[in-house]
Amino acid sequence: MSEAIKKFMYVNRKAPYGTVYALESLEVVLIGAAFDQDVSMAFMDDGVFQLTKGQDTGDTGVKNFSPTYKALGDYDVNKLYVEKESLEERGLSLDDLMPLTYEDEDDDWNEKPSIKLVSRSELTDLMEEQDVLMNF
Amino acid sequence: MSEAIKKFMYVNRKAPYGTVYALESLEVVLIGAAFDQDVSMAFMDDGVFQLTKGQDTGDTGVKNFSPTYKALGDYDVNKLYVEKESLEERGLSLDDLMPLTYEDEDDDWNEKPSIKLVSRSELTDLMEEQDVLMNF
Amino acid sequence: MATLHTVNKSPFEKNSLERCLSTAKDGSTILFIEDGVYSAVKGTKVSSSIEAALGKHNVYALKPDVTTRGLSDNMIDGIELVDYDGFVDLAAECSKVQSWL
Amino acid sequence: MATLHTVNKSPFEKNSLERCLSTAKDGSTILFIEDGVYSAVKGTKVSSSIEAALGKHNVYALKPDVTTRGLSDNMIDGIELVDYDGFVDLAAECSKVQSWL
Amino acid sequence: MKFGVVVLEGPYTHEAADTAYQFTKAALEKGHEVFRVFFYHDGVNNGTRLTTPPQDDRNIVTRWSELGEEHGLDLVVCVAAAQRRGIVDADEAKRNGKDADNIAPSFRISGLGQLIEAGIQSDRLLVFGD
Amino acid sequence: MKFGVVVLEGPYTHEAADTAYQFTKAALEKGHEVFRVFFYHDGVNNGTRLTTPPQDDRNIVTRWSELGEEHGLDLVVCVAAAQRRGIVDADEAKRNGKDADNIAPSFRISGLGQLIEAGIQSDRLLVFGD
Repeated sequence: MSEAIKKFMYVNRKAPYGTVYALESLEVVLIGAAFDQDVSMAFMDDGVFQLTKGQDTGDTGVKNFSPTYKALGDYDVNKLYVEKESLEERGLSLDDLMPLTYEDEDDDWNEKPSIKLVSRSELTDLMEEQDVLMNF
Repeated sequence: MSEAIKKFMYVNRKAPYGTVYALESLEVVLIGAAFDQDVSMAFMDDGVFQLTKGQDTGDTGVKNFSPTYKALGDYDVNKLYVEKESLEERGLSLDDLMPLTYEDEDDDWNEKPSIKLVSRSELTDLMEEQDVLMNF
Repeated sequence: MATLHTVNKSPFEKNSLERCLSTAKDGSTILFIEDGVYSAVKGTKVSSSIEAALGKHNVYALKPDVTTRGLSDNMIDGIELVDYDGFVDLAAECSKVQSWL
Repeated sequence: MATLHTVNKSPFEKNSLERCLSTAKDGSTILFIEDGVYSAVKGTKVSSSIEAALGKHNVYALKPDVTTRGLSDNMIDGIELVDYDGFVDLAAECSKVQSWL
Repeated sequence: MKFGVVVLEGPYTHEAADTAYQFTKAALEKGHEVFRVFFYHDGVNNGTRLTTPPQDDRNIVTRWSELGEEHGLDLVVCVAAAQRRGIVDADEAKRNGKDADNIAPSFRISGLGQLIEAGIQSDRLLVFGD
Repeated sequence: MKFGVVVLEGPYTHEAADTAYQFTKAALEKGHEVFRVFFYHDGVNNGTRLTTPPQDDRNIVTRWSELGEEHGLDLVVCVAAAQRRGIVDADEAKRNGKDADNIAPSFRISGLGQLIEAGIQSDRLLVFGD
């Protein structure tokens, strides 16, 4: 396509497992990675629960899709904005989240963290910069 | 059936139209009226919006099911408990609700109001008395 | 151009309104649709937050959803009612749409 | 016999927990299932209300839903974990079930 | 003890469909009776045989069918809710002029009276929904 | 102006399916272009021809089909979401060994790339959901 690159943000506000929104949102992000756009993900409100480490679905029988977040770096999806206030209200800190990383091709393929902690007002500014907001 | 009569309460906590819960709940109540049980309905939280008067769905094209509440009296469903606190939090009073009535066969078929305003603690006591709670 | 924020949840049941108000930039447009129109009812436990928002945002409610719920006479002053045509106009005028699902 | 109250909604998103706590009689049993288990996480903005409830109610969380969400180490002390068998036992022991949908 | 189970949400969409299944299975395995599982609202979508979930995920519909088969469980889909959502058996297809049906094995379509009856006959009624 | 519309909830169940329809119709009648309506999550359930709603209610599926027919509107059902929920066309039925299909007229089944493309090609993308 000849269009300019658009800034896409996937806005995740829902907890995983209770409803399918989180899982099917992630499927969109993976497919979307094949398109040459400027992609980021926002995790706010209960969306931050999508990234907790140690998810183990053995006893519920539902599909554990948390490993897929670890693959995002390989798909060049490496801007995962997590809202600080949402984490704090939920008794969580960065240590409770999966350590997600990517290899930075502009910096000799050094491994860097994909999760960027941002304040509510920083996230608001980031949302304003986007061309397209995909809400899930 | 030879079983003793059970006390059934339909617990309505959801607003109408936004989701189908209210409409399909009402369908259960109408069918349930054919069974010889002790039936009541509770309207609490956003469930109180189910009873507002003047509902007019012409512009959305959705089905206006509010007239059906007026028919409940004819089906001997005449205990509609509306929680005061829920009404007040939503800026509503009894005057904002449809005037629902039934004819009391034990009192010379006098017309009486079906809606009974109750406090949160009275409603709690009523819920405790039930045998079956149908949650919608 | 500002963002159009749509809220389709009851403020008494879910956190969408609160979240929208704490995030929307001054000067942006807010449209209540579906159960979101309950946010526009006067004299409720959340109406003061809406009245405060009126000074910072352009606030609309989808008229078909208001009349469907029998709430036409209960609206907070200063909230403009629009029909589906008006919704389309708002979406076109704003730079993008944030749906607070 | 007391009523079993089940809560399956996140307390950060919906009003179900708040409503359950303001309605459940002292001595009744509360079970968190599905996204309701987020109510059982320690150090959150709602955890003090749960800690207060522990003095009045028997509070449980469905273990499979806790482990699924990776929260086993984040539980408030005093909340007992049960599996589906335990859920069945609670439903059988209580007089009826109120689902705070 | 005799349980009645009501399912109000569709498969995969909401965990209620999973919890209802796991509860029902656990109750049966503990020797309790499950008088009926009644599918209402979007719960009727648990009863279509046309799903093909990803191979690394559970098959919710098949799981219900097998549990029904194994325990002679009464899996009832509400006819009114099913008509709104397009869940039909051969009779319903004929009656409503449809050229196909999609009901899954072990499920049957019936009226709302079956829900009331479950409330009357069961010692405990549990509602799983959104 | 070119709009893209995303529908995440099923018919009757959630008003989002109604609002999305009314928005799309109004946009078309005002002379705007609607690049695509993409049905995802339970939104795929808008695309089954097997529904029989009560006669005094709107027919949501037929309404979409007619709007699609009238305006040459591209109504796309996500294949992955459709497989989980049992929405199939003839090809999908064959591919997955199903003995029936249920897709409604004017709808087509395709991949998630169609959603991304709608985001890229449309001037405004609107998401209707729960």
